[in-house]
Amino acid sequence: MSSKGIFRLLFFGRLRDISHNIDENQAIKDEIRSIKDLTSWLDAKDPVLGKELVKPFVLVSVNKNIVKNDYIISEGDEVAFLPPVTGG
Amino acid sequence: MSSKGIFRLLFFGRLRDISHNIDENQAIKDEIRSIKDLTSWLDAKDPVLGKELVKPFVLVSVNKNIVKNDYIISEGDEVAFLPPVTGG
Amino acid sequence: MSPLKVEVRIQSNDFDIEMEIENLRLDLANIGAIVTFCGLVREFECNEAGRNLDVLSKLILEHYPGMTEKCIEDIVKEAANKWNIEGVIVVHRVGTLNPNEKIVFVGVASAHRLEAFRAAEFIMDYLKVHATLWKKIVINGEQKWIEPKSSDHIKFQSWSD
Amino acid sequence: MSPLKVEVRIQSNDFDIEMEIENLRLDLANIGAIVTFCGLVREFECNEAGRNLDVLSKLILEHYPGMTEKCIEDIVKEAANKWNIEGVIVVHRVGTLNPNEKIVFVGVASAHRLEAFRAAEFIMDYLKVHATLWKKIVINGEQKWIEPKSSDHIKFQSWSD
Repeated sequence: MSSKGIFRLLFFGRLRDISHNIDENQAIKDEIRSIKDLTSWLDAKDPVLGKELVKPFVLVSVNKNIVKNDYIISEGDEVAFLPPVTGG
Repeated sequence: MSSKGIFRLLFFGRLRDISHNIDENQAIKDEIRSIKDLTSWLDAKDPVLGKELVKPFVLVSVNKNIVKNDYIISEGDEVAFLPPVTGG
Repeated sequence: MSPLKVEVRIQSNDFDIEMEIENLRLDLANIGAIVTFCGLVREFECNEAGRNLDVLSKLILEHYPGMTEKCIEDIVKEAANKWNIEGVIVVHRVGTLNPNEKIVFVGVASAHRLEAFRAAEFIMDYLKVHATLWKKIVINGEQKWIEPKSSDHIKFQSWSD
Repeated sequence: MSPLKVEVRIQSNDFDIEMEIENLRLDLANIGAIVTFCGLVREFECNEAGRNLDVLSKLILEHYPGMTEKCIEDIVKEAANKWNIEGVIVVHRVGTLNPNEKIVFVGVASAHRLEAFRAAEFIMDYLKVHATLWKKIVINGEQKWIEPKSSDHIKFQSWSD
């Protein structure tokens, strides 16, 4: 497993409550290159969390911009899983 | 000319500016029974004012309720000519 | 359903919107949304084509005491027949106002925002064409009564479409 | 046309609407209309069928610092592309709130009321479904994340119809 840099992994709302065992600093590696890879890796690590991440309306942002599943993570990126918002 | 009681005659907005020579207390008489009579009487007395009173959107109220031209004025009524409103 | 709370005031002095809202909320339960409208004296009066006329120096507002309040209360009741609203405050200033001063305030409290938005807009549209208030402007030392805007009448009509 | 004045603040403390409006009006010329929306913590949370659930004891609001402000600024810019508006202030509170406390404020200043009404409603609708804010309620000592309302998504969609 070759590390290709560290990225930050954040969870908000209900997702944060069930992701306390996931470290905020994660390494880019062969199994974690795209957002899709990251979701699969998290699902393998914690199926309860993994199930929540693929629910409808859960979005992923990188550096505070919404991205698609095929986004390739770079060193220093801030990746966040965002459950459906309920502001206002 | 037999007096059948006194009513109050008010003008608002632009109509007030051109009706200063009209007394606020007026007597109900044979020529002034309905609102229509009153308008005609005012027109005969002051054609400049009379012309303004029949312009579109000029309303007449009696005791603070909008009335039609055929309303018969009673003693003690408060009759008001209301030019188009411009509040807000 | 609780009865509608209505307050209508015609006054010459200014008002504080935070205080009006606190007043509106008093004794009302489970309010989720408050929509307010505040009208201000604009520095330029525009004609119907939208072109700026001269700079305004004063606005003079006149009302028909007793009738104006009644007109506005009727408008508020009509709004309450159309939408679920819990409370309404309308404050309209009269007398001489300078540019940038507040003229009118409408505050609507409701459980939900959609109804508060609709009711506030309806009350303002209705007030513009039905409340016995008259505006005179002072421009270059000359007084001139304002003509009603046809756009206000058209906008008001749209509520019954 | 003057550039749009935009202020977006996420804060835990309360706000004074009169002061927010004065702030909004500062440096803006020829404003004729200010429309504000203020959202409050309701004492009862209703389910989608509109039935009251238990009495709420607390509301906890969480945001994504930096991103939430950016989301709201984007919404305001989109509103300014649709309507002629001169200034917008949005204040959203986060942290722990009690029933009847203010949560959110939207103030829109414009020359004309129609544009201010539309823009304020649009910003609120958009904020409800697009700004990264999450609500948790505390009922009978238990915390529960609030589910998004399908009605909010439907109302938001109606702007593109």
